Amino acid sequence: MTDLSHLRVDFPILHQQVHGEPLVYFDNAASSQKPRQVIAELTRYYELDNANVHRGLYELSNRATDSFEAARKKVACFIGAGSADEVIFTRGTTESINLVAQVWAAQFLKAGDVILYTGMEHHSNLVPWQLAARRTGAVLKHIPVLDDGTLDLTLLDLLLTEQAKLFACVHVSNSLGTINPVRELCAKARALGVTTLIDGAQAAGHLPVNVRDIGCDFYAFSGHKMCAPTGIGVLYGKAEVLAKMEPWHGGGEMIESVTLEASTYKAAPHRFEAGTPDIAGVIGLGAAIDYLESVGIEKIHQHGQELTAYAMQCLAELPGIRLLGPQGDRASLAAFALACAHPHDLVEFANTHGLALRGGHHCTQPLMKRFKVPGTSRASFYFYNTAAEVDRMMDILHRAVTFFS
Amino acid sequence: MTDLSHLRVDFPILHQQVHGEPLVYFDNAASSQKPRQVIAELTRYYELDNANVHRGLYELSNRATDSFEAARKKVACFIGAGSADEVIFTRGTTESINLVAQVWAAQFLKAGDVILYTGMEHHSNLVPWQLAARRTGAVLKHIPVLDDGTLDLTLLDLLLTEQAKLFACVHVSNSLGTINPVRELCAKARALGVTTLIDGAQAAGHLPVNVRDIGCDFYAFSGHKMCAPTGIGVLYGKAEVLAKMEPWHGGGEMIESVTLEASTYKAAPHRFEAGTPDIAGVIGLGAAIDYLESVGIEKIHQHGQELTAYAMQCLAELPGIRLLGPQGDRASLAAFALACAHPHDLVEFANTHGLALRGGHHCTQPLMKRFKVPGTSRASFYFYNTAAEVDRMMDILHRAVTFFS
Amino acid sequence: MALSDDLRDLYQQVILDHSKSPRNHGQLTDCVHVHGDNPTCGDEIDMYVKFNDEGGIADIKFDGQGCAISQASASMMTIKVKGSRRDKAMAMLKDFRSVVTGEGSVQDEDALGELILLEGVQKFPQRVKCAMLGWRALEQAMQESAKES
Amino acid sequence: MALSDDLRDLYQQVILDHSKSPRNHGQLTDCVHVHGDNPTCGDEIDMYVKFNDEGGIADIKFDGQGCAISQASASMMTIKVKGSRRDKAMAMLKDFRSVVTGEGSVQDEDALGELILLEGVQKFPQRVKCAMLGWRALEQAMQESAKES
Ligand SMILES: Cc1ncc(COP(=O)(O)O)c(C=O)c1O
Ligand SMILES: Cc1ncc(COP(=O)(O)O)c(C=O)c1O
Repeated sequence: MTDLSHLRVDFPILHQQVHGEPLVYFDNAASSQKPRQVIAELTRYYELDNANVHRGLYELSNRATDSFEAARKKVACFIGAGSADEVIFTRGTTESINLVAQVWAAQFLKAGDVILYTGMEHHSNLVPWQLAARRTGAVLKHIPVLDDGTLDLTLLDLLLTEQAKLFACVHVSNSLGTINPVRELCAKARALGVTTLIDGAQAAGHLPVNVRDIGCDFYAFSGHKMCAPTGIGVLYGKAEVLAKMEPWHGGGEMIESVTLEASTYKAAPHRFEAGTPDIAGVIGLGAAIDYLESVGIEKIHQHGQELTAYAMQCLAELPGIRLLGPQGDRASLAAFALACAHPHDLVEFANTHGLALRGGHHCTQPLMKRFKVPGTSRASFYFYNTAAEVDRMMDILHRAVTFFS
Repeated sequence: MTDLSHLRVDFPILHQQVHGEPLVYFDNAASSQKPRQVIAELTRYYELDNANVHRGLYELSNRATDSFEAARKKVACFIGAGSADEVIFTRGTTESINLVAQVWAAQFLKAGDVILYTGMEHHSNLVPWQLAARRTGAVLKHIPVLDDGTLDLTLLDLLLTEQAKLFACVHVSNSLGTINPVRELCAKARALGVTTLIDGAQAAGHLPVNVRDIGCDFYAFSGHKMCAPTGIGVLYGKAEVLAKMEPWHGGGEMIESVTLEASTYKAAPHRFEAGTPDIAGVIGLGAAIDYLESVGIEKIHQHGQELTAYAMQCLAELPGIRLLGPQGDRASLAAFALACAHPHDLVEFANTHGLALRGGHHCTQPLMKRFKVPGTSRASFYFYNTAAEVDRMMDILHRAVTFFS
Repeated sequence: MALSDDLRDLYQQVILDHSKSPRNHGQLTDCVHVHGDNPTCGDEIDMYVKFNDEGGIADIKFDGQGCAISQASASMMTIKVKGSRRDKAMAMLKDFRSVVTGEGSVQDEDALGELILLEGVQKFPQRVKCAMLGWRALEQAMQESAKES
Repeated sequence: MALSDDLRDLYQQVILDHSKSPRNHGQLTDCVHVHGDNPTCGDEIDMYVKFNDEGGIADIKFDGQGCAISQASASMMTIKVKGSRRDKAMAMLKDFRSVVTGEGSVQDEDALGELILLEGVQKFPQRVKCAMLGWRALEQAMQESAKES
């Protein structure tokens, strides 16, 4: 199995005891840990370069602006964007999607238009569209999820039609681990003139992402799930699409000229970045990308697949377990329900042994209803996790089964 | 003069040479520097506690959630809010104002209603209302600025009437240093049933702020201007007002229940905080407040006033200088125009001597037009600045006058 | 290892037993029906309460899904409040809240009976809302019946 | 101290002189008028250009406010381009951009004359847009005149 355990020295947080036992952090789908390289870059920035960007003519501001815009270029490279101008900084996936669901939807959706999403979307890729539908009179439809945790593509021709003006789809499901065929879906959408938004929260930093290869109009992701600081994320938007969009927030940095009555605005990406940005967050995201690229995204992906395959195989032996999501190609998480214990009880038990699992609906309530479970327990991995940690998890879960039975 | 120079050891960034001379950082109104206590708290958080908040049942997530919500209480205390539920975390002042200009305005403004602001607003408190006016048909009016840099309150009775549904006003002007009588203005607005928003970007962390004493409905400010990390800010909203407001962004954390068709939402503040928040930013803001309170806001304010008075007195002796803003009670910044040099040339000159000044319109283009200047040069101070630094500035400015004359 | 002991306290046999075989489980008709949920966890409860003319609790059943704590708490509660006068039920609600939060003082410990076993929740503040789920639904049902009459 | 030397280079006497007494300052009527600005700085320029029948620059004046670099650059530019053929002016624009950015090679240094003095801008990348402000306005004016004819 691909072994990346030598990288654990880069993650100070992993080397602690929780309730007297070594921490096993298996909640990476909620948020990843940060390597010392990223933490050090934040410190370096605040101790040496900190200043507001874009408007200064002095040394610190020039340095801050250079690092800030260099990070934008790194992001563009990282996701294969055509240009750094296609990279808009946001707080995270949720804000990225809301930007599109507010600005783009208000301009281009009208009553009766269809917004198509899927039955496995995160609340962050559902609720913004529900709000947009309420404002515009657009109609919501969704592609259902099959029992094996993949999309029911037999219904695609029926649902993805010219009436659909927007198609929003998660790249990797945070509740099932499904990797959706976004390239094929976007190709079909594009042929019909349907605008596409891909929620890449669980994909970026976990598997190779190339937005031009995927062919989407928008791609959203969060830094905090890929080794970057909290509070920073990205909306990629295709240049032609961004060029047609009205401003979102008004304020400093996004204007060209302002009078007391009216204003004119810059072009993308600055048009969509009103106010002082999260400068340290952006620079930290750049450092995280440097780190991930030094490890290698392909290697990270391979490690995740192998570790998950191993975990799935171990978990399958637990009495009364039901594993959710597809069997074959999948992302690095395992979600399950145990007959003897509700997820909350299980997660509470795990915590007393230093194991961090997540239990609940994982912000996918409709999916929980679909699978008729009140919630699931989820172990989600990143490259610093090891097979030995999976073994520890299994030991703890076996004890939990005894405890609750 | 109040001397707080012993605090300079807390600010690593200040102890560096720029172009061979010691850095003098006088661009605090754009962004403040960060004490090692705040930087250390970020590191501590990432090295020990980092996890997503609110949804975990394990140790790290509990710790992160506790620190996160403790910071909300600190903010509430810091600004005298009635409850922590009145504190919404945003990216900064700009996002805070846009939240109100989108949600509140969409619900409560109709065509013909007046939005009243002032002639000294930052673009961030102008453009959002211009966009809101375009959407709702509301009409924009403003209170003009007098030659001495104060508001022309003789026009108040004419402008602040029942027709005005919203009054937006800057607490402390970033271009003039004016401290507006927000308490009196809000009292008058309240008597007429006019909703009030105060832009506190330059006030919070610089002078004592008590939102209940001010009596405003909304108060917006940025962490990065008061020793906190970049990317975090606050919108205070009065409980009764927030209770009537629709959600803003849709996504995780802000929902109660979600189906594939519709959703219900939590109450404030979580209703307005969709998605993973900037957890480290919030905790860093808490640490910044701890730091500022250990110094004492009263003392910070007094130091600022004294240092500014000294700077104004020195500056007045420069040949061909024009000082902007009020003479008496004012905030800790000095803005001026020199006959012999355009602000950009002056700031460029200053930079070669390690002095960080800002030159330009300071995101207040209408105010520059009002005073018939293309822009100004601005020195803005914080408690770690000293009279000796002002002396260095004067030395450099005198040399600049010689150079450009 | 202290936390493991706390965990054992939290999940005592009686509690696990109630959660696996909840008493008064099911639905009632012609009653006040309240749906309660825990948005963060996805726990849900449906509480069905029949009040008598004095506002006392004539019959009560519940339904739904949730963790052991919420199920056991609701199950034990129904046993204790069935047949209680309104003020008595209100007092128990107040006392029970003190038991699980550790805040305030318990007035009548005897009335709570085995509900006292849920004291272990104090060590797990995140679970207070689980323990209170059924009680909050009952409280709401009592409020609604008061409004109607 | 190297930067102080660079600064002296940037603000040579000739440059300061042009910025204080800009040549061809003022307005023209019956001409192509372009307004240019530097949103970040607040610098503004109004460029007035009269074209002859072949698209050459018959007369040019400018107006506005800005830093020494933008004013001097515009002033020097008007002297050099006045009376130029269209292709010549275009070539100078390209060469001048190379001079201030340090990117690309200068084809005809002689044509630029004292504009070469603005080479010092290379050391101050933030000021490139100042040096180019007038030139961008001229470029736009040429484009508009091309469209019209
Ligand atoms: C008075 C005033 N309002 C609003 C802002 C905008 O703050 P931010 O850029 O942090 O959103 C600033 C700072 O630039 C300011 O000085
Ligand atoms: C698939 C998916 N989409 C969206 C989100 C929302 O991301 P964030 O909370 O960082 O905005 C998440 C993570 O919670 C996710 O897993």
